[in-house]
Amino acid sequence: MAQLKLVDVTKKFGDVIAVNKLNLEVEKGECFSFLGPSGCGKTTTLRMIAGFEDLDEGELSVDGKVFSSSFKKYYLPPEHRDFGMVFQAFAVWPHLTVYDNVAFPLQIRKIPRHEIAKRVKMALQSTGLTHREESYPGKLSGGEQQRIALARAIAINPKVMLLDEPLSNLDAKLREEMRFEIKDLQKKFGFTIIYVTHDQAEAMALSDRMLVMDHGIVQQVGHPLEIYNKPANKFVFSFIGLSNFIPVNIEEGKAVIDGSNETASFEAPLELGKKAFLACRPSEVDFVEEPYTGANQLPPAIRARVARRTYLGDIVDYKVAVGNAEIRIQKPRRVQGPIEGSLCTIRINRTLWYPLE
Amino acid sequence: MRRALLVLMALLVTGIVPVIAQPKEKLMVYTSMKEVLIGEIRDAFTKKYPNIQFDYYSAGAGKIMAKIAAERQSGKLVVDVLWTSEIPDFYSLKKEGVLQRYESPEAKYVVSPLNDPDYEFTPARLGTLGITYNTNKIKTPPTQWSDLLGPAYKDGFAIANPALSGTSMVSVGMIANNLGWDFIQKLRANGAKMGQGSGQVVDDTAAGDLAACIGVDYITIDKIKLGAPLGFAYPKEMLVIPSPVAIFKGTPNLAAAQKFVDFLLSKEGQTIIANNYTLPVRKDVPIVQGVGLVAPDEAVKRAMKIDYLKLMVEKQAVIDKFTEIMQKK
Amino acid sequence: MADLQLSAVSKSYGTHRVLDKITFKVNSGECFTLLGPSGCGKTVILRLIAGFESPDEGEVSIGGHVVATAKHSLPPEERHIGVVFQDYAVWPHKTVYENIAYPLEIAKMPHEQIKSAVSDAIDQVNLAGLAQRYPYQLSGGQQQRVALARALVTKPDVMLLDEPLTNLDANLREEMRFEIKELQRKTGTTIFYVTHDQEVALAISDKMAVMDDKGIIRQIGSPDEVYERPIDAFVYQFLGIPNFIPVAIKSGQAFIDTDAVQGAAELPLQALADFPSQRFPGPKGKLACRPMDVILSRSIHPETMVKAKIVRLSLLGPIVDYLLDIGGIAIRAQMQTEAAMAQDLLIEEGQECGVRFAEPKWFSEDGEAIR
Amino acid sequence: MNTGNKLSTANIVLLFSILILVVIVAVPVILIFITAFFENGKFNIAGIAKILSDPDTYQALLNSLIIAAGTTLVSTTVGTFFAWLVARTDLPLKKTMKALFLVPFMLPSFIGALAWKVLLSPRAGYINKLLMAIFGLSKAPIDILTIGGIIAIESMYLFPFVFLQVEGSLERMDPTLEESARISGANLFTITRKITLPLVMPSILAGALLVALYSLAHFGVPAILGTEKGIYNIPTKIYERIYASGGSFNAIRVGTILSTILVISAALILKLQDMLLKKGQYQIIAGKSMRPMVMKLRGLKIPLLIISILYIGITVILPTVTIFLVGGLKTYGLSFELKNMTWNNYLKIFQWKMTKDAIWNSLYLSLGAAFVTMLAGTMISYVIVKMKVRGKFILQFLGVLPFSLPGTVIALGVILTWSGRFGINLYNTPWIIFVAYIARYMAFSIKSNSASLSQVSDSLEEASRACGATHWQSLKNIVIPLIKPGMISAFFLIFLPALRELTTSVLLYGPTTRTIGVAIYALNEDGETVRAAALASIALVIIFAGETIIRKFLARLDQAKVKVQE
Repeated sequence: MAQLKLVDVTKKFGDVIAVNKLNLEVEKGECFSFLGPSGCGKTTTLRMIAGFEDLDEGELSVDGKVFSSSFKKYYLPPEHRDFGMVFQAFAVWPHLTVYDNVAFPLQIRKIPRHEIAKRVKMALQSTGLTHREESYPGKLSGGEQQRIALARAIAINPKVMLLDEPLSNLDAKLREEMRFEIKDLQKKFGFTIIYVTHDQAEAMALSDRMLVMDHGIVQQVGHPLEIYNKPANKFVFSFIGLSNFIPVNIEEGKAVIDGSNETASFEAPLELGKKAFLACRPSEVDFVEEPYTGANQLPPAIRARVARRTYLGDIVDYKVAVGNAEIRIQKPRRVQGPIEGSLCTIRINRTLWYPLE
Repeated sequence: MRRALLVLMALLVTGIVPVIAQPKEKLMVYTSMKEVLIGEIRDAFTKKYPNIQFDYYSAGAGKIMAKIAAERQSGKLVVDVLWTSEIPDFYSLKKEGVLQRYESPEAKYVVSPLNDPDYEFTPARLGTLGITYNTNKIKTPPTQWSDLLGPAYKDGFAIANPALSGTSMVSVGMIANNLGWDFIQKLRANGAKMGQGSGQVVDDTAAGDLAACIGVDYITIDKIKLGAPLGFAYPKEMLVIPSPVAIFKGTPNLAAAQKFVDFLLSKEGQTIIANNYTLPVRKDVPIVQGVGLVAPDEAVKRAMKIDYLKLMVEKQAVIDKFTEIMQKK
Repeated sequence: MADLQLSAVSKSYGTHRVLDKITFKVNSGECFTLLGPSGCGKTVILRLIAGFESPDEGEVSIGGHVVATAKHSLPPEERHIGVVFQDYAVWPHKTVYENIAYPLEIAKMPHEQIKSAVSDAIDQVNLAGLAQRYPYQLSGGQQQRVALARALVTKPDVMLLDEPLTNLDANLREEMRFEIKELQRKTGTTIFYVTHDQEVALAISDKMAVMDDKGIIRQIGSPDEVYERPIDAFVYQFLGIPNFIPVAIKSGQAFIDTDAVQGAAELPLQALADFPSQRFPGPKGKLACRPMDVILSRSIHPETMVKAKIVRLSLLGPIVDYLLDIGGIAIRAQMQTEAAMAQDLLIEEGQECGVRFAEPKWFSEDGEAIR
Repeated sequence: MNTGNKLSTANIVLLFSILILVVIVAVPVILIFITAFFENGKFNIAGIAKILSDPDTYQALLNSLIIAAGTTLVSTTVGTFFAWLVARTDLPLKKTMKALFLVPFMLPSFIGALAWKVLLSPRAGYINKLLMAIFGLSKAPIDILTIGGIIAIESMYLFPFVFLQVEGSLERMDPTLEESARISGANLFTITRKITLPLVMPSILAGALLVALYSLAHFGVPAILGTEKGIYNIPTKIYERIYASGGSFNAIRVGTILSTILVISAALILKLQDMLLKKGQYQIIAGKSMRPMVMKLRGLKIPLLIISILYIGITVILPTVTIFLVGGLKTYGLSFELKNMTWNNYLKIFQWKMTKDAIWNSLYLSLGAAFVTMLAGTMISYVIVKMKVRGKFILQFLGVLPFSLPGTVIALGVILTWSGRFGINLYNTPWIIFVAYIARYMAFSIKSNSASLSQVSDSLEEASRACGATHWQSLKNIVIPLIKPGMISAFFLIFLPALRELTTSVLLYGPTTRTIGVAIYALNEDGETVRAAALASIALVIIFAGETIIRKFLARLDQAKVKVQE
């Protein structure tokens, strides 16, 4: 049985439908991310799970127990849901010490004092804050404040942990470090994570499964690799990493890049129509050294001109022109690539096809 | 923005410049007479002498003297003419030699219980104080001072603060002199208290906050005329306090000041005073009848006696003693 | 277009000496980046060049003219420079047009000329159609373009850019850096660019200087010079994710330094043909290798590889990131996702694999590069 | 941004700014201390001891402290409660109520006191009379002429200081701070107690500080309600001493010593606040804007709304109506029947020289002072916020000094400075009030202008310099246009309080330079109650009209500002 279950969950703000008929099941112990651009409804969904927003339609249940339901006209306030939650702006209480911050939810639950001390110690230890017990949050760095928030959330030993862009306010290095820490904490305590973010790398690095959302509608649910490899649509493809959308003309299942005089062609799926996009990642294009034959190789080798070559350290970034299309290519610097302005031959190793809107 | 600034600047200039610009003839009178009285005198005086810019400052005598003292301290005297009822101040000022001798041609008509032989000040009004009572609370008008010790006046009688009001200061001196401090002690024992200014005690009486007070004639009668539930009565021994007028020595506006003193003592000036329900200092000016006022010469006859020179010396002591009695629990 | 030169420029705030005898030269038409950690004094240098600060010692010259010495400093308005700030600094009370026209108005250019110059500049930064907008109606990227156009419109001798992309989001940053480069190519302006972001610096510079947190310039060179031939460990670690492995040299061979890493196995770093053992000043040093240069293999060939354990594998979209354990040392490795999948290298956590270091860099114990 | 050692514009501006503050602020304050502590060049400890051991002075100090403490306590409680009600509950008509709670700000407290005296003086008060008639009481049930009365009336009109601060901080507070408590399992009541209140404590204290400083040095209400019964606080004591003792210099000296006590008390209050805030300086403002949680009042909704409306009705409408009615009485003491009413008093206000003068004086003095103070404040703030020059800490110190200086103290300092001691004698001229207003409101102006200047990032000005504009051109074209809204709001922040000012001008007015406040006070003191009320009514009309126009105007500016800053 799924631990967290959402059935036809819908939320409106005035005329705007923030979340539209969302159905979802999250398994116990899973790390599940909501990924999408800002305003896509992911935070609203999280706030409905937390209980800060009521549902307009649908039902939400945890471990089979209904928490919110428009059918049964039932709503359990957030303070009775026993979730842990971490907010983007840390939301640690500046007037309480680190210890008191973490102890607060336990005090509310009227847990005996010695038990509180034990659990706070454990939570602080897990988050590496033991030496900060008596400090006030204002004196600590952003990363440490976010750790307080984490410690506070795990102190109650929640079954489900809700994280709302918890790393957005941290700098890049810390962000990278913290996402692994969160993952480690999960491994240690075994809670279920619902993680909201707009950063695809973060979502992919953390998640067992993830959900990509746009305009309040679920675009795709699945394992990160699955989503990376088989994006359900153009939006998911473009949101998940750097992307090339190459306009092609199709005739009888043969696709040729728009404006190019190539004789070589791609095999296109039949249902696309006359014009479509060929999508590929910059890392999925190779420079090939074999002589250009123009014959029907598969995948075809294509002639291109290097419009720009930018050295980025580990990676070299190329922009090559083919017909009316510009294609970004990224290769590790150890890969010998052509110089700017030269002609080259490329091969697109993996292609995805999307209709013209 | 720029236009708003211009308008502002214009306002500033028009506002402040007239105050600092010096017209040819100017006159500044400090007086304890109330706005109704001094306002009317100013109108008449300005009409007669349109070239004199007449300004006045009307406040309690205490404040006026404070202001004058501060002005003298700062070395820049604004006041030209002083007209209050706090006679000891005039003696003090005279003693300090800051008053200008001026024998007005009108001075010979003046009747008053007090006269300065050196003409450094001249009485310009005979102020009287009687018992102002609230007609809702006091049904039988008082006829003598001892009536105030009766139960009708219990916790309901007040005398204005002598530190603020000159008439009150002199009145307290007179009562202490004629009826004794004992009487004031007894008043206090009957719940009498010290009020604010001489106008406010009358207002408080009208409002019913007080049953009665020692009230200045014209202030009280003015309010009776406006319909206030007040009565006004004189005991046999009357409080008659001349209000002298004096010119300060060294004033740059001597001519205008003299014209003002002349006007004040003239039949015209005294008529305005009399019409405002107070007593003129001239016999040839009739008083308003039917409001309870007594004629000037009778008032002078019935007036309590006082030695102003002594009062000048004892002024602060009198104020202090009175205050002490009145604030006793 | 002009060159720019700083000679022995020093600057102190109170007793704190921020800059000590800084000297460098930017050639005419060059895009020169000053890269350094925040607080290292790089912005002070830019402000000295702009004229917002004056040097305590040394001199600054633009196009051969001395603009600042300790004694005399030309005010910024007389230096004919363009400045683009981190926070855009577009004037909120002026439209796009008014913002860009302002420097020309100050220069008392005739009205008609201003009009055409501004519309050229607007086209150049791809803001056509937005001339009458106010800054609050623009996105961050568009505001930054206004700032660029405003700085460019007077055809300044030198353009100074102070972290202009820091406040933009990642996608826009990646787009704008190409645009700035493009703009420089079109206009040929000399650019002095200050940043703490090594990716931007590498992407746009003709030449770059790397500054450390004490305000000392460690290395000046073209991006690939600096990246491929770092002068010391600081420059190396500042330009990307570093992996350092302590090494001990025994009889001309390099081993993982077991003294430095507790519990490390004594593993020989084999098959490092170009190992410069003779040039090492002492018995110890460091091997450095970028994550992308850590080559993984499912099968372990002991003669060419060391053994490693996969501690963590994270998929980051186009890149797969591995955390490896080599004899107790944590090492990061990265591969392009496609390559990893094609070569079946999405190795499960906990598994062992073989590791080879491609193009390693060597540093002495105190961090100097050994080449 | 200096360019060598010549006398640059920067240095000129700095010197000029220091000069203004020294002349306007520093010299008067120093003179007060000198006068208080030195007599004929000798340290005068005996004189001080004598004055301080005088039971009158001692009592006045005690009263000042009791009144300030009481007022602070009551205002803070009332202000915090209403702020919470408006910001954190589902009270109906919240927007309207928020606006209404700020209305008592407009009503000058001494006019309020005047009205309440008319309503609640022990025997004559209309309400007292009514209550006595209804319940057949022999004694008045409420006596407003007491310390309690003074506290009640001051609190009525000062609580918006707290309300504004607390409401603002509740509104800007990051809602996730409360949400995280909720998810921790706390209910709204616990959250309010343990999280919300402690977090807004700095704002509560800031508001309380304003009230305490204001009340400590407040003249109007104690003067109207207290002096009659011999209840003096320090400002009224200073006033009484100076006017009762014939204005000798000795009285001024007594005044300076009492002023010194006021300054020390104010400094202690500031210090206390500082200590209380020391560990509580935290940022609670959110980046993202979200709706804060709202407590459902349920059954209490309507009763609380009614209480709020009643509160406004009682504190604002009742006294205002009373003042207007009393102003229409033929003479004080009559009942409010049509036959007793007249327009005469209102007409007289525009005929009498004193009242005409007063209205005119107040208008141009407040306009002029606001204008000059705004400009000077802008310049000084510019030096403080934007310029890198040595010695600006002097400006910072001098600029905030008047903030803690009671109006009475400023008045005395101004008398000492501008009565010819330094060759300029402004005594008895409007200029002395003008100078005092500038001193008194400079801190407002600097605060407001500094706030708007610090929002103008340095790079905006530097960008202009880099574009070829000189320092002056940059100021004119970039900085001034950007801080214009701040300047204008500084102007009004000064103009409105100056228009109804009493505490300072009551010690400074001359024969022809009464302000509206002084005129109302003098009329009241002279027993011209109905005329005082009539003038007060007209003052209220002017103030309300001014406030309304300004609010509209500022709202428009605010919109423009939002546009500019978004």
